[in-house]
Amino acid sequence: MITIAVGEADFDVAARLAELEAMGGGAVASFTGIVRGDGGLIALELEHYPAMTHEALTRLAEDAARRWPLLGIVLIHRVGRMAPGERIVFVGTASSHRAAALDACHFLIDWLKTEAPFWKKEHRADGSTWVEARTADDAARDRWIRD
Amino acid sequence: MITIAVGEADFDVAARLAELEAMGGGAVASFTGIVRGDGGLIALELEHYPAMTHEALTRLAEDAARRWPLLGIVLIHRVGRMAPGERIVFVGTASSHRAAALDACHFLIDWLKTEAPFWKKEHRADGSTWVEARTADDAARDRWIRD
Amino acid sequence: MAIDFVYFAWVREAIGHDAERLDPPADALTVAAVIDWLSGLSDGHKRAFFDRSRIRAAIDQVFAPLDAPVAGAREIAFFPPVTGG
Amino acid sequence: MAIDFVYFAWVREAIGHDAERLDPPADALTVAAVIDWLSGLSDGHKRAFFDRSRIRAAIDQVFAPLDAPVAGAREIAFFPPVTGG
Repeated sequence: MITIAVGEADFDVAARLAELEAMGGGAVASFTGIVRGDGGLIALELEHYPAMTHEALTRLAEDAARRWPLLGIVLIHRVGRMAPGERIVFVGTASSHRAAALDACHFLIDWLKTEAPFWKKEHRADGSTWVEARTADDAARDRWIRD
Repeated sequence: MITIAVGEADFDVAARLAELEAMGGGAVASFTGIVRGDGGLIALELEHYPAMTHEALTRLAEDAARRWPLLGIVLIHRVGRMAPGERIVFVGTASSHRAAALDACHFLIDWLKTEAPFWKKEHRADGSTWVEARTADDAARDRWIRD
Repeated sequence: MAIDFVYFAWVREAIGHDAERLDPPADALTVAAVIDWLSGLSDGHKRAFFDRSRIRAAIDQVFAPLDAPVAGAREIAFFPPVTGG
Repeated sequence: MAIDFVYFAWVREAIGHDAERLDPPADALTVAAVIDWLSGLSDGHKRAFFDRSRIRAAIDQVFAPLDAPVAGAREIAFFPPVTGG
């Protein structure tokens, strides 16, 4: 079961985890990303490429499902304007093996950060800036590249 | 913030995640273990060493807090009798760094499986058996041992 | 043949709009060649594509390197390195 | 000096009760020596400790290897390898 959701609304983490817990695997892992209020951040704005996003996230989930024995994958990414403390992104996995659930979850958030068409803009009192991509994120992704 | 809970009651994953999300770190990881109904399992019974359990879990959490920059750790382990589909264990971590949250979560569940005084008994229609420790769990734990 | 160009993030802001249908010259065979041509269209396009190392592209919704051929493309997107998650 | 012994899982089931206060001989200096002495107390104790490789111990609520000294111990626990999580 692959569930992909992209939209402006907040999402119900408990409901998504309950779906994954109900899959019978015994192991559920999750990662949630939340807007940080560092440096006087007022709001974070998430832009995406609507025609591409869903397909890119689906390919990502299918890749994870090929690498690990997973029973369920949930990928949720919000777009639009968010305040500090709001959830941006959720990755959830279910498996019969705890390492598979945890590793796949880690893989998915690492790849999502570098391979899905989202862009963040930070709004502060003194202006707005687009977030620069981090080489550390590329390095985190490359850790998963196999020969 | 370290939260340890051991008891017979089920726990509220959403409430625990909300606490971790509220810590301002931006990254929350979780692992939930659920009773599997494999091989006609009717119930799983969890015994523990009450005088030792809380302290063992606290030491485990403190060890994780030394290894990774964590803002919050939640460890919940149920004891008593549970049916397939019920939650047994929950590990949650909050950090400013997604890798720290995810790695610490993985570390905590690996160590909890081999270093905390819990014992599982499986009840089936044809009798009851104590679960044998798995060498794979020891290997998963040893992955985290540093010189 | 006309191609739908779509722009995101500061590429979009520099160009001043989020999409346009244009007909690049027949000798613009790669993404990079198309960028060269687009850069001449306006000051905004020039600014958007000034630092090529910060430009990423997708052809028909699939990431493509700048040396990818554009033959047959219906939609080409330009944007900075992604920063989601 | 009297020590509180506590048992868990199949160790407890084999012995037939979950705790007992006993006074091991002064020459039982290690966990292993205490196990040798306990094994002679009853058929249940003998069964519980028959396969030493499957026995784990804790002294005063801290895991201890079988060659650990027991001097000063107030509580010694015996149990199989843990299987929580």
